Amino acid sequence: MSEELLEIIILSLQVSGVALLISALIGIPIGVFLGLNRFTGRRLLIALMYTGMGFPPVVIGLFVYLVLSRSGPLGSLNLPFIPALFTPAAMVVAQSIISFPLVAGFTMAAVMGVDKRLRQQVMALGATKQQAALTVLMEARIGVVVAIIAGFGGIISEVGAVMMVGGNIEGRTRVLTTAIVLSTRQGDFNLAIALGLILLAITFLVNVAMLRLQGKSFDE
Amino acid sequence: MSEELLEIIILSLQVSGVALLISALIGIPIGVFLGLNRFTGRRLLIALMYTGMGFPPVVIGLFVYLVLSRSGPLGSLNLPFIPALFTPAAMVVAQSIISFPLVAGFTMAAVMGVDKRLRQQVMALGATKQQAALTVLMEARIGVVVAIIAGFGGIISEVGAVMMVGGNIEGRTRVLTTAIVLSTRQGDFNLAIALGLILLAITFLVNVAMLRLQGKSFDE
Amino acid sequence: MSAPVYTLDQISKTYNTRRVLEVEQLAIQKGEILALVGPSGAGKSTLLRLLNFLEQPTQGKIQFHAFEFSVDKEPPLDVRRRVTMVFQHPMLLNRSVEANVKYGLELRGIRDTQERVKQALAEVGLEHIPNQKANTLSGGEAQRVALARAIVMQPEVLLLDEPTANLDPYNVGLIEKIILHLNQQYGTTLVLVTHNVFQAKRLAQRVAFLLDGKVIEVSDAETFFNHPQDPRTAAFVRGDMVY
Amino acid sequence: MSAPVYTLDQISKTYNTRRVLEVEQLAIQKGEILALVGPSGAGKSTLLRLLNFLEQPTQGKIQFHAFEFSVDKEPPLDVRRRVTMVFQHPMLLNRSVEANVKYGLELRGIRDTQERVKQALAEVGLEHIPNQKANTLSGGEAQRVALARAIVMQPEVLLLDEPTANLDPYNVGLIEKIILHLNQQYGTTLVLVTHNVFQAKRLAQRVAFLLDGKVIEVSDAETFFNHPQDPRTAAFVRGDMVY
Amino acid sequence: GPAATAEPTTAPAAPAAPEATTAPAEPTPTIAPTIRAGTPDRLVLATTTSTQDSGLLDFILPDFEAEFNTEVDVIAVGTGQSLQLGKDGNADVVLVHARSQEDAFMADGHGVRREDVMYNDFVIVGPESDPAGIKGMASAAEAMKKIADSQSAFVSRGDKSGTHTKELSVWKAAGIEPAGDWYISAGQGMGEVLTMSAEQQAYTLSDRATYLARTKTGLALDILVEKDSTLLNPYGVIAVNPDKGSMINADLATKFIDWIISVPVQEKINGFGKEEFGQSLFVPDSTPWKEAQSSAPAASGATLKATGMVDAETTWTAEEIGAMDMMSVDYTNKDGETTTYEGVLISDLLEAAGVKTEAQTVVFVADDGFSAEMALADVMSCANCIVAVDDGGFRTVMPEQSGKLQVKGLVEMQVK
Ligand SMILES: Nc1ncnc2c1ncn2[C@@H]1O[C@H](COP(=O)(O)OP(=O)(O)OP(=O)(O)O)[C@@H](O)[C@H]1O
Ligand SMILES: Nc1ncnc2c1ncn2[C@@H]1O[C@H](COP(=O)(O)OP(=O)(O)OP(=O)(O)O)[C@@H](O)[C@H]1O
Ligand SMILES: [Mg+2]
Ligand SMILES: [Mg+2]
Repeated sequence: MSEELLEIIILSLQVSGVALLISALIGIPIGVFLGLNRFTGRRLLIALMYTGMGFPPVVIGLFVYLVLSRSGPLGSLNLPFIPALFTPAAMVVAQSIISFPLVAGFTMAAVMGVDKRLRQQVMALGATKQQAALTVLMEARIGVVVAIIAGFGGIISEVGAVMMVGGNIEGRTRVLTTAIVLSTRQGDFNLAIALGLILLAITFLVNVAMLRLQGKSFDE
Repeated sequence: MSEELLEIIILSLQVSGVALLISALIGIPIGVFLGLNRFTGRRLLIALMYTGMGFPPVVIGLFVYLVLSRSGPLGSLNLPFIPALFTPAAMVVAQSIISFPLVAGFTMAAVMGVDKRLRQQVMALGATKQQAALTVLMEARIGVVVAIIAGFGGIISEVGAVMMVGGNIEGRTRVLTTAIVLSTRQGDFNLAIALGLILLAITFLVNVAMLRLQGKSFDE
Repeated sequence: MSAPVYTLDQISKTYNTRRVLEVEQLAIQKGEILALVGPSGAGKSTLLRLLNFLEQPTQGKIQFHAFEFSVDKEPPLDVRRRVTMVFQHPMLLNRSVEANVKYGLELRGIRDTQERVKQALAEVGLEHIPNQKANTLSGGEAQRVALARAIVMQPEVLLLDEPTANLDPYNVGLIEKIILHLNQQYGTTLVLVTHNVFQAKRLAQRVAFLLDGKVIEVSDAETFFNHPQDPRTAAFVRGDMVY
Repeated sequence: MSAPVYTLDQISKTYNTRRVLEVEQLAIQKGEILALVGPSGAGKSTLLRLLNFLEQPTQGKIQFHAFEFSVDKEPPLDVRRRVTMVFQHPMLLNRSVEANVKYGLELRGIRDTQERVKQALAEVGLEHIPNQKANTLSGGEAQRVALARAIVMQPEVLLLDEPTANLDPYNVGLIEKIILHLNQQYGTTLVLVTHNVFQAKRLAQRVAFLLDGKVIEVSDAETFFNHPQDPRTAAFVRGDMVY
Repeated sequence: GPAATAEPTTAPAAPAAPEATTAPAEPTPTIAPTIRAGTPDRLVLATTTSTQDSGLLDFILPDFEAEFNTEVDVIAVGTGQSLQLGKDGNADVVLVHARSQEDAFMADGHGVRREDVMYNDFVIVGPESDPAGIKGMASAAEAMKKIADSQSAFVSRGDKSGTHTKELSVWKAAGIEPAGDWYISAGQGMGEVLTMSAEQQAYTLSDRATYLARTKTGLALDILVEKDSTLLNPYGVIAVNPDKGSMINADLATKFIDWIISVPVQEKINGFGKEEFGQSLFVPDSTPWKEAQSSAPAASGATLKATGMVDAETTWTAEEIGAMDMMSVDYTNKDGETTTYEGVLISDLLEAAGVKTEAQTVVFVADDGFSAEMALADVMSCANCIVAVDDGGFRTVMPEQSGKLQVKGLVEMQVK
C-alpha cells in the first residue's frame, strides 16, 4: 500500500472517528432525553431530528462552508479555535452535524423500547435521574450500538460535505470518499471500486470490533 | 414555483419513495429474520449489514452503473425489464441498495429489543412463525418507523449515486440533490440553499406524516 | 382410562450446561387436571414450555396423541393450536385489553370475535376496561387478561403457569371456578403449575411433584396430600426445606 | 408511639380521567409492618409508587418525616434513598444476578460490595447462581433477586409489592423470615402489599384494606381479621365478592 | 430555473424553455423503466462540466432539439468520466477537452469520428492583491514561475482534467515541479477550485468560460495573465463507435456532429456570452467554420460556383475572375461611405455558365449560410451588378439594389 493511500485512510478514520465521538457525546444525551421525557413540543423536536437524518450532506457542507468562510459570520472573526475551511477540523464539524441526528434518533427509539417500569424501579432503588438514564441506556445498548454504527456508516461514506468544506486537498484533506469521487470523475472506475472496497473493509472491521466490544448481547 | 422545480420535486419523491418501498419490503423481513433467529454466521451477516450502512453511495452508484452499463453484465442483455442507465428506474435501483441495510439494521435492533418471551407467548397462542414475526414487528413498531424514516432520510438526501446512474439530466433525471450540486458548482449558493431548504421542508413534512400515522406510540 | 394426551419418555432439557429438567416418565390423561408443584426453580415452567412445543427437549421425545415432538421434529400448526398456555408472567401485547383477548382468534382467521371476547372478559371480571392499554393494567388485571386470552380459544389442552399468583381471594375463587368449568363442561385437559398447595388440593385430580428437574412423585390428589410416598413430598407440602 | 414516617392527607391519583386512588387519611408509623390488602385493581401498587415518590399525587400532599411531596415538589436524592421498593413484577436489569443485587449499592458509590451481595443472595437462597443472566431466571428466582437487591441496601422504609406471589411454601417462609428479621433487627418500616390474607395475618401489625382506590378500614391485625368494622372488609377476608 | 443560473441572459429563452419549445408533450418523469436503447429520438451527450456550467449547452441545444425533433440528454461529468461513458457505450456523443485523451480514445476504436468544435482559453486568475506580482505578464510560464518563487498559494485542479493537464504543461515549461505547502492539489472541478482559490486568496489556472460565469455570481478573483498562445483549450466532439451495441444512436450522433460544426451553429457559439461578458466564452474552431473564415479573407482558396439551371456548373477561383474583364462600380453603404469595387458583371458570369431558358431567379449564397434572391431577368439586365474580389473572397456589388443583395463572402450562385 502506498504511503499516500495510508495517509488517506488514516485521515478518513481520524475525521470520522472524532466526528462520531462528538456526535455521540451530543446525540446520545439528546436521544435519551427525548426518549425518557414527555413534554409539549416533543413531537416537533422528534420530527426535526428525523429531518436532520435526511439533511443532505451537501447542504450541511454548504452551510458549514458559509459559516466558516472568510466572509462568513464565524470565519471573519478569525479566531484561533474556529476551524478554517479546507482543514480536517472543518470536516469534523460538518460530519458531526451530519451524524448526530442519526445517533440521537436511534438512541431515542432504543430507549423508548425499554419498559417504563424499569426506569421506575431503578429510581426506586435510589438512582439519580442521570443514573437512571444511564441504566436505561445500558438496557437499550443494542439499539445504541446500532445508532453509533449507523452514525459511523453515515459519515465514513459521506462525500458531499467533506468535499465542500475539506476541499479534497491532496495530502491534507483528501479522504477515501473524496478520493473515490476523484477517480470516478477521472473515469478510473477500477481505482474507484478498489478504494470503495478498502473503505468497506475498514467499515467492516470497525463493525466487527464494535460487535466484539458489545459482547454477547447480539446473540441473546 | 416553476413547473420545472415542481417536476424535480415530484421526481425526487417518486424515486426515493419507490426505493424506500423496495428497501422496506426487502429490509424489514431481513431485519426481522436476523433479529429473531440464532444461527452460525449470523454475526457475520450482521457485520456485513452494518457495513452496508457505511457503503459510500458513490460506490453503490458506480457498482450499479457498471452492472447496468451497456457494456455491463445486465445492460448488455438489453432486456425490457432491466432499467437503462440515466433513467429514474436506475436511480431507484441504486437508492434501494443504499437504504435497505439501514432499514434492515434498525429493524433488527428494534426486534431484538422485544422480550423473547413475548414471541414464545405468541407462539403458544397458536401463531405461525410468520404471524409471530409480524406481531413482534408490531411491538417494535417505534424502532421500525425510525428505521424507515432513516432509510428515507438516507436516500432523499443522497447525491453520489443518483448523479452517477441518473446523470442529472434536465427534465428527466434531475432530482433535488443533483440540482443542488449543479447550482453549487455554478457558484449559485443562494439557489443551492433554497433548494436545500425545500428538500428539508419535504423531509420534515414526510416525517410529520409518518409520526401522525404512528399515532400515539411516540407519546407513551 | 383412555389413551393419554401426553406421554413423556426420558425427557431432559439443558440450558448451556445446566440440566434443568429430567423427566423419566410422565403421562397426562385426557380431560384431567394435573397440578404441578415444586419449589422455585424446580423446572415447572420449563416443563410447560416443552408441553406447549415452544422449546425442544434436549433429549427424548414428547408424544402428543399420535404426534411425536423431539429435538429434530417440530409439530405442525394444527397440532400446536390444540394446546395453549398462560405464562407465569402475563406477556401482553402493547395493545388494548380487547385486542389482546381477540389476538389468538384472529391468528386463526376467526371473525366476529366481539361476542366471544366480551364474554371472556366478563368471565374474568374485566368487562369494564376493554379499551385500556395493556401496559397500564395492574398486576392482577394483567394476569386475568392473559387468562381470558387463552380461554377464549377453547383449547383442547390448557397449560396454566401460576394463574392466580397475583390475585386476591375473591378473584382466585373466580379463576378456579373458570378452570373447573372448562374441565367439566368442555373436557379441557389442564396442567396447572401452582405453589399454592390448597389450590392444588381444590382443583387437581392428580398432582406431580417436581424437584430439581425430576418428577419425585405423581399421584392422585388425595394420596399426594394425605399420604405422600416420598419424604420430600411431605416436606414440601409442610412448607419445609426440601433440598 | 413516635411520629409517623408517612402522613397522607387528601391524596388522589388520576390516570387520564380515571381516579384510581383517593386516600383521605393514612399514617404509617415508624418501625411497623403495615399490610395493604384489597382486590385486584384496588390501587395498592399505585399507592406504593406514591410512597416511593415515583409518581406525584394528582392532588394532596404526602409527608415523609419533615419532607412534603406533592405535584410540584419532588424529593431530594437523600430523601428518596431512604425508601426503596420491590415491584410486583421483578424488573431486573439485563445483567447477571450478582450485578442486579449490587446495583443499588453502586448507585450510592459503595465499593466492596461483594460480601454484602453474597450474603443477600444467600438469604434468599440463591447463592448458587450469582452469574446467571437475569433474563433466564425462573419466576420465583427473579422475585427473590429483586428482593435481595432491595434488602442489601438496608433501607429505612421498604415497600414490598406481593413479594412472595410466585413462591412455593418453603420460599414463602424464607422471605417472611427475612421480613420479620429486618423489622425486628433494624427497625425497618415495611409496607407490604399481599393478597394472601394468611401472610398478612402472620406478618403485619396493622392492616389496611383498599377498595376502589379508597382506604375502607385500617386497624391492627387482630381486629382486622377477627372483628372487621366494615362488612366489605369481612367479605374480602372471606374471599367473597366485595364490589 | 433552479439549475442554470449561470446561463447568460443572451440565451434565447428562460432556462425552463428548452423543453417547452422542443418537446411540448414532455411527460412528467416516471419511474417505469424507460427503454432507452434504440429509442431514436434521444441523444446521450457526455460532456465536461464547463459546457453545462457555463450555460453554453442551454444556449445552443434547443436549436438542435427543435431542428431534429429530438432530445439531448446531457450528462455533465468531466472529461475522464465522459470518455469512460463513451467507452462503456453509455453515451452516443462526447464533447470534451483533452486532446491527447481524445486521440487515444479514437486510436482505441471507441470513437468513429472526431471533430474540432471550439476552443476557449485558459487564464491565470488570482486575488486582486496579486502577492506574486504577475498582473499583465505576457508569458504564462514566467508568471507561474513567479508564483512558485514567491511561494504564493496556488490551487491546482489536481484531477487529471484538461485544465490540470494544461497546468502541468505550463509548470513544465517554467521548469518547475510544483510541491510544497503553497501548492494545493484540490482534486475537484473548476467551479469548486475557483471557490477555494477565492476563499484562500490563491492563484489558479481556469478556463475563461467557467471563470467568467462565476464572476457573475460574485467570484472575487481577477484575471492576471491571459492571451498567451500556450493557454488554448480546444474542445472536440466524438461520435461513439456504434459497434458497441445497437443502442448507440449513431445516426443522430452524426447529425449532431454535423450540426455542431456547421457554420451557423459555430456562429452562435461565437456569439455566446458576448452580450453578458463583453467577450466570447468560446471561439468556434470547426473545420467548416475555419474554411468559411479562410475562404473569405484568403484569396487563394476562395472559389465561386454557378449551380442549378445552368448548362455547365462552373467554378471560378479569384485568379480566374481577376483575369476576366473587370469594371469599377461605386457603392455607397447606409452610413454614406462610398467604396469603389473592381469586378466582373454577374450577367457575364452566368452567360459563361449558360443559363437555361426556364430559369427564373438567382440565389446568392454566402459562406456563412446567408442567402439572397433576385429575379434572373433583373440580374441579366443589370449593367452595374458585379462580383468583386474583396479581401481574397467574393462579394456582390449592386448599387441600385437593396442592402440585402450586397452579399459578402459569396460562394455560390444558384440559378432556379
Ligand atoms: N397508567 C395508567 N393508566 C390508566 N389506568 C391505570 C394506570 N395505572 C394503573 N391504572 C389502573 O389503576 C387501577 C389500580 O392499579 P394498581 O396497579 O394500583 O392496582 P393494584 O391494587 O395493585 O392491583 P393488583 O392487585 O391487581 O396488582 C387499575 O385498575 C389499573 O388498571
Ligand atoms: N435460558 C436459561 N438459561 C439458563 N438457565 C435457565 C434458563 N431458563 C431457565 N433456567 C433455569 O432453569 C431452572 C428451572 O426454571 P423454571 O422456570 O422451569 O423454574 P420453575 O419451576 O418454573 O420455578 P418458579 O416456581 O420459580 O417459576 C431455574 O433454575 C432457571 O434458573
Ligand atoms: Mg416458573
Ligand atoms: Mg398491584
